[in-house]
Amino acid sequence: MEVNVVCTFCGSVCDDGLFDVEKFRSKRLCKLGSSKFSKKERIKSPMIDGKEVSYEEAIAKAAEILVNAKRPLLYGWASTVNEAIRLGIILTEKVRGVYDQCASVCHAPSILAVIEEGLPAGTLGCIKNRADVVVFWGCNPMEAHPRHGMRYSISAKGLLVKDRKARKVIVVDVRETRTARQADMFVQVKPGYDYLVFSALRAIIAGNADVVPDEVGGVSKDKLIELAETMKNAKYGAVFYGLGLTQSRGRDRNVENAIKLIQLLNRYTRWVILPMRGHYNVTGAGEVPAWECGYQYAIDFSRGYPRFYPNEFSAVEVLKRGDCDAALIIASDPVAHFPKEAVKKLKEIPVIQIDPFPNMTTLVANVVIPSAIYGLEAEGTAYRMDVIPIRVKKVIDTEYWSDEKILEELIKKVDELMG
Amino acid sequence: MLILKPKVDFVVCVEAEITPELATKDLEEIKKFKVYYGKEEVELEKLFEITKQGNEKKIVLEGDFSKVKWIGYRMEDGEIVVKGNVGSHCGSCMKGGRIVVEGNADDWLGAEMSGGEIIVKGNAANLVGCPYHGDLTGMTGGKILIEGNAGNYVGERMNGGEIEIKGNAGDFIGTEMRNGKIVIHGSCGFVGGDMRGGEILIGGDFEIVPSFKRTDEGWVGDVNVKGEGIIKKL
Amino acid sequence: MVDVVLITGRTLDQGATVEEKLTEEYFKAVSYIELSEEDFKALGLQEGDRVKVKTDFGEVVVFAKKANLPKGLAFIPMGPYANQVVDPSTDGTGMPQFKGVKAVVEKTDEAVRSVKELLEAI
Amino acid sequence: MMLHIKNGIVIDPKNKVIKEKMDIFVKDGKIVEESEIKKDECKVIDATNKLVVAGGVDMHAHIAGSKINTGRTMRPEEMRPVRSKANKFRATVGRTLLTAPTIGYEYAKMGYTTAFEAAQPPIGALHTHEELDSIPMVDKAALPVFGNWHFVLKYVAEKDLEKLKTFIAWALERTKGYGVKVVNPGGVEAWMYGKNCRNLDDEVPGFNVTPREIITSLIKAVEELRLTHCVHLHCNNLGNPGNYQTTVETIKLANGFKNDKRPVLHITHVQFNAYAGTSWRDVKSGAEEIAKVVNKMDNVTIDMGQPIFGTATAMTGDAPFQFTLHRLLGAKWSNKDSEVEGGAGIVPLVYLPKNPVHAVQWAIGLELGLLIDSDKVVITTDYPNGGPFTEYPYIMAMLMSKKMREKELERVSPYVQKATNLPAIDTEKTLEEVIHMTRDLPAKILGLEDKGHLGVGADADIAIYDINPLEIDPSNDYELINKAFRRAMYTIKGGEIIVKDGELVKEVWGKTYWVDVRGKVELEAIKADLEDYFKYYSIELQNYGVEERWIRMPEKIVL
Repeated sequence: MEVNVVCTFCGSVCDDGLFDVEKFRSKRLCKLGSSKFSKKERIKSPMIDGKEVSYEEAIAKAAEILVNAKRPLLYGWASTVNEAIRLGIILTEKVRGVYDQCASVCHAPSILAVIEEGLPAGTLGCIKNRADVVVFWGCNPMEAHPRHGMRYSISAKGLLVKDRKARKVIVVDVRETRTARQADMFVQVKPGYDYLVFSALRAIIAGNADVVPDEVGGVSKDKLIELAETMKNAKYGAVFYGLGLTQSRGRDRNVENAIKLIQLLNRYTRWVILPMRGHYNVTGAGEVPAWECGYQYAIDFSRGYPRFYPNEFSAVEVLKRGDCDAALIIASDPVAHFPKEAVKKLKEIPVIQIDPFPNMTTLVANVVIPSAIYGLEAEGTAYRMDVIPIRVKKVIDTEYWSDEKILEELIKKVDELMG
Repeated sequence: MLILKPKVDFVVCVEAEITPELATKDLEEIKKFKVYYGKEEVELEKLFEITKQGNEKKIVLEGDFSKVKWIGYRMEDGEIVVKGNVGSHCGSCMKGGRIVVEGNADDWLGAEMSGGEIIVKGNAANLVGCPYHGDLTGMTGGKILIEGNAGNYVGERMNGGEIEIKGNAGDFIGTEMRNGKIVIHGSCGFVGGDMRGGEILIGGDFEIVPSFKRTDEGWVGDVNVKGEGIIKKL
Repeated sequence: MVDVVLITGRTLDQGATVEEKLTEEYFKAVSYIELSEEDFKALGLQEGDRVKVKTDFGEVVVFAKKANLPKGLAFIPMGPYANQVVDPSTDGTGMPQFKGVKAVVEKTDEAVRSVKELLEAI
Repeated sequence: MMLHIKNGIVIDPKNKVIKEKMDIFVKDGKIVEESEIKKDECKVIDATNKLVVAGGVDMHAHIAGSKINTGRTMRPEEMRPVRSKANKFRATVGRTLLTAPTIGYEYAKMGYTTAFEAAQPPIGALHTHEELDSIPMVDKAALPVFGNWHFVLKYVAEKDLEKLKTFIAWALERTKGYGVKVVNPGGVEAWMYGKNCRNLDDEVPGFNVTPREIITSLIKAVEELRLTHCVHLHCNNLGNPGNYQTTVETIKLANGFKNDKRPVLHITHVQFNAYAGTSWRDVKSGAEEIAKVVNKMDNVTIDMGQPIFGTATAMTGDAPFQFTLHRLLGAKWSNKDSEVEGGAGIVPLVYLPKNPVHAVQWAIGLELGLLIDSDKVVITTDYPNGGPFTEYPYIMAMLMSKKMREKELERVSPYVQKATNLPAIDTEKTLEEVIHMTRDLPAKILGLEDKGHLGVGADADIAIYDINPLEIDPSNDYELINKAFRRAMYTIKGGEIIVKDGELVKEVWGKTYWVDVRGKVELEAIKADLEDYFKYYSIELQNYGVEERWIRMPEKIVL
């Protein structure tokens, strides 16, 4: 039997997948999506210190750790659904911990930029219909979001822009990526100099090319002028940007300057800008806390109310500063993805893990609680990279508890312990 | 004068919004002053040895305060001397008085400060004299002197006052600055993005955004915001 | 020995194995460095040789691969190997600098550690 | 639970009860006859000499969905003020932008028990519902936005009313929406080309239609479907000096339509569409002209969109206006062009009493509230565009007291003296009028028969305030009025006491209304169009929309 599935791998959240339940095989999805919908090793059972226990026992132990901590860190949330994330916020508020999510090592600088300048964006559908110029800046969808180009950007067939021929594709990056090989124009920037390139483009577009030096960030002035003209002459342009801006020198300021460029371009024509969000619901991991407590990430509840200081409450900083004494890690693997200085702290404190798969965090976790896979074994709401809500589906049965159920029970236990 | 010394190694950070005003209270009141220790709200005496000597509006912090945040938050007068390092938000929103940090200071030193003086003998981390996220104005008055180095984001959206750094600084100096003065004796990274006004003097090397005009006086810009800020060699 | 600017990031193979971190496939997908042809040659490397990557923040042994990169730029897929050497400072943003770290690469005979061994050594 | 509210002074305009001492009985969440109550099982609330009214109904606020959430994300400076720490209830934060739990709590404290999200982007419908589901205490619903949706533009262009009706029925079901919201019809589509439709007869690029045709067709369709709520319109040309003329013309489009239960057209936040003059330098009030037209018509209502001095955040589906505002203020700006459906924008702002333009806006809102018949104007701030809904008591007090207005006029820019008529207006609305404007009038416009009144059979949504209507003189006691309406003595929601003495006592979860009118159309008629046109969407038709079981407490209204 073939059923429709919504892919729960990357931020593109392709909703046209097919899944053969008997054969346990997907169709139409990319390499990443196919891996998501294939059989893999699972965490077999809840565990405490390596010993198999029941869900109830593991949850009771987890509750005890959280309640006894002076400041627990509750981190992850990018590969789970909004319903679970909401419970996560409620749990964090109860145990007065720190909520942080995968964006803090991904697109969190984008949030800082949005705080400075806002986000002039459009949905992926709007971009596919209208964008005659698409710029990929510091992102490489061919590896990170493989169907993005086909569905929404490079070769998508839209209402006004009918096909690839009608669209100009530009890649700006520090290296010639697979995406760059598909582009009509490739602009190579010196690592760490995107910020200056945006300032130069703004000056050129506003008619101040005279002050711009002959070369900026490794890009010749002629090339900059060509890029500026192309952008200005677009009918409707879209910039997609990635970790090339947020994880390199300049971080949030790179994005802020990109947004300022887009603001300026809208005085002449239409342009939008969108971050290429990584995990399928990393967007929800920020949106849900925003409506529940006002901020997207790096939220501390130690005083009984939410506060946002990313310089100290983002997970990497909390760990590096030694500012937590327990951690709950859900739907994420910080031991694999954090700098080693932060991993060191995770090895020292009690760690609770909730995840479908064994990973490096499992290796340091004291309490391990296996969970169902959303999109396959459990349903819920996720947000695509353009903040469009899509319901991910349950297509097969499982004995594993969903994150939502685990968190519900955990909250009950915490309530009991706290009286 | 009030002398505080940590009693324990802090498991997590402490948030202690203490100002010199506290030194004028009686000892019993001081002991009961509330600070945050993780999720616990505890009395000052639980975490610190407290010694009171006379009524001078002065606090001396002895020992390691690098995990103690919000020292001197909103202080208006008097003096705080930190004998070692201090945690983030030291002197933030400060209106007057003086803070001397003999060691290093963490992030948000003198954030949104409007008056008074901060002297750091060691290094300062990031976000010196900056506005908190979303606020339109950073430092508006007073002086911050850092004898060592500073990190990224110095004097962002600054609208008055002075920041002087004897050593080097990181990226984003005077971003969106409107008024006031930043002096860096050493080198720094990106300078002047979207600067509207004010003055930045730099002794060493720096990387100016490519949207400044070269004039006899120095660099003037940022032209992207029709700015009239000036960046000069010291 | 060559000086490079190191960037890290996603790849298809890293992504496709990211939910199987304790497998050989994941190990293969993340335990290498891509170097420019010039740098590769300068180090006298053969495809599959091991190199030691050193930064101010740590060092790690990985396999070497030749790639279409400008001279002086190197790439390690995001993951535990890259994270031994990236810059953990977040400079007030909360975001470590995963891209654009100065590194030195040299040929080595040391073995490439498994992910478990990497973790144990932290 | 049963309740006996004893000896209160009731104002219930719908049932013609004006300041009568009477008892109210509640059972199973409804208001019932005394005979249905068992006195010994009943909780008695002593309301002696206190004002007893129906729970407030906010018919137009932006409380849920991508716009307010982007607003929150953009504005940590707005979220920073702390209202209360977490205890039995959630922590509450926010200056004027509030978190979802805070929104529910603040409505409840004010004695409001129903609130409508006034602009639901269709493809974001699920997001809106998720946030509505996180708002405790009140009943709620969302109005999906239709005026720039390509299907609508296409059917209007083709003059295919049947398909338009069918599409509305399909869309309301898919979005679990309540009614037809229209924002700058045609203008947002024009924005995709960097343009706008400021006049009713501007042609929408790519479609051979005009705003006039879109509005008229939608009214026609909604009236033929007999939807509970009429077309709810954010006019073209919003936020531009001189725009009152567009508004007047737009209001007249309702001519010829009739509905005996409710108006056929509701024009929202009219303050933003009531400017005379030619630029911000000579802007004047156009409120009087608009009031004249509205008062003459018997099928149009409006709400105020009253600015409140202090911070606010402009967030509308009117994307081109938001860009104009961004340029005008030099403030940060978010925009969202949405598939083939429309768009939205968000810009922070602050209303300053000494700023001549802001003062004029403030005065215009009040003029509209005063000059328009109480049966045709609803109190709103267009939260958070004009400011917080928590200031409704201020507006109520201002409408009832010329003295208060005189006092307030002293602190605003003197420019209002020549640019508006506010200083000359003597009208003082009565207590029953402002109760009407905040209860049964919005309920009537929304077609909520069980809301906004205290008759037998009504929902037991009740507010009790610490004022004695028989004694209070709102004209002089404006401070008391302003204070009392901020903190209800009791708020009762669905028969449960949720607020006592202005403090929360119980968290409850309200219903989400949606309207199912599929029975009146043949969905088959648009099936091919949907299938064909969904290739221009970025999600599959089969995955578009919201299922009832995803909503916490859905309440389907089948027509």
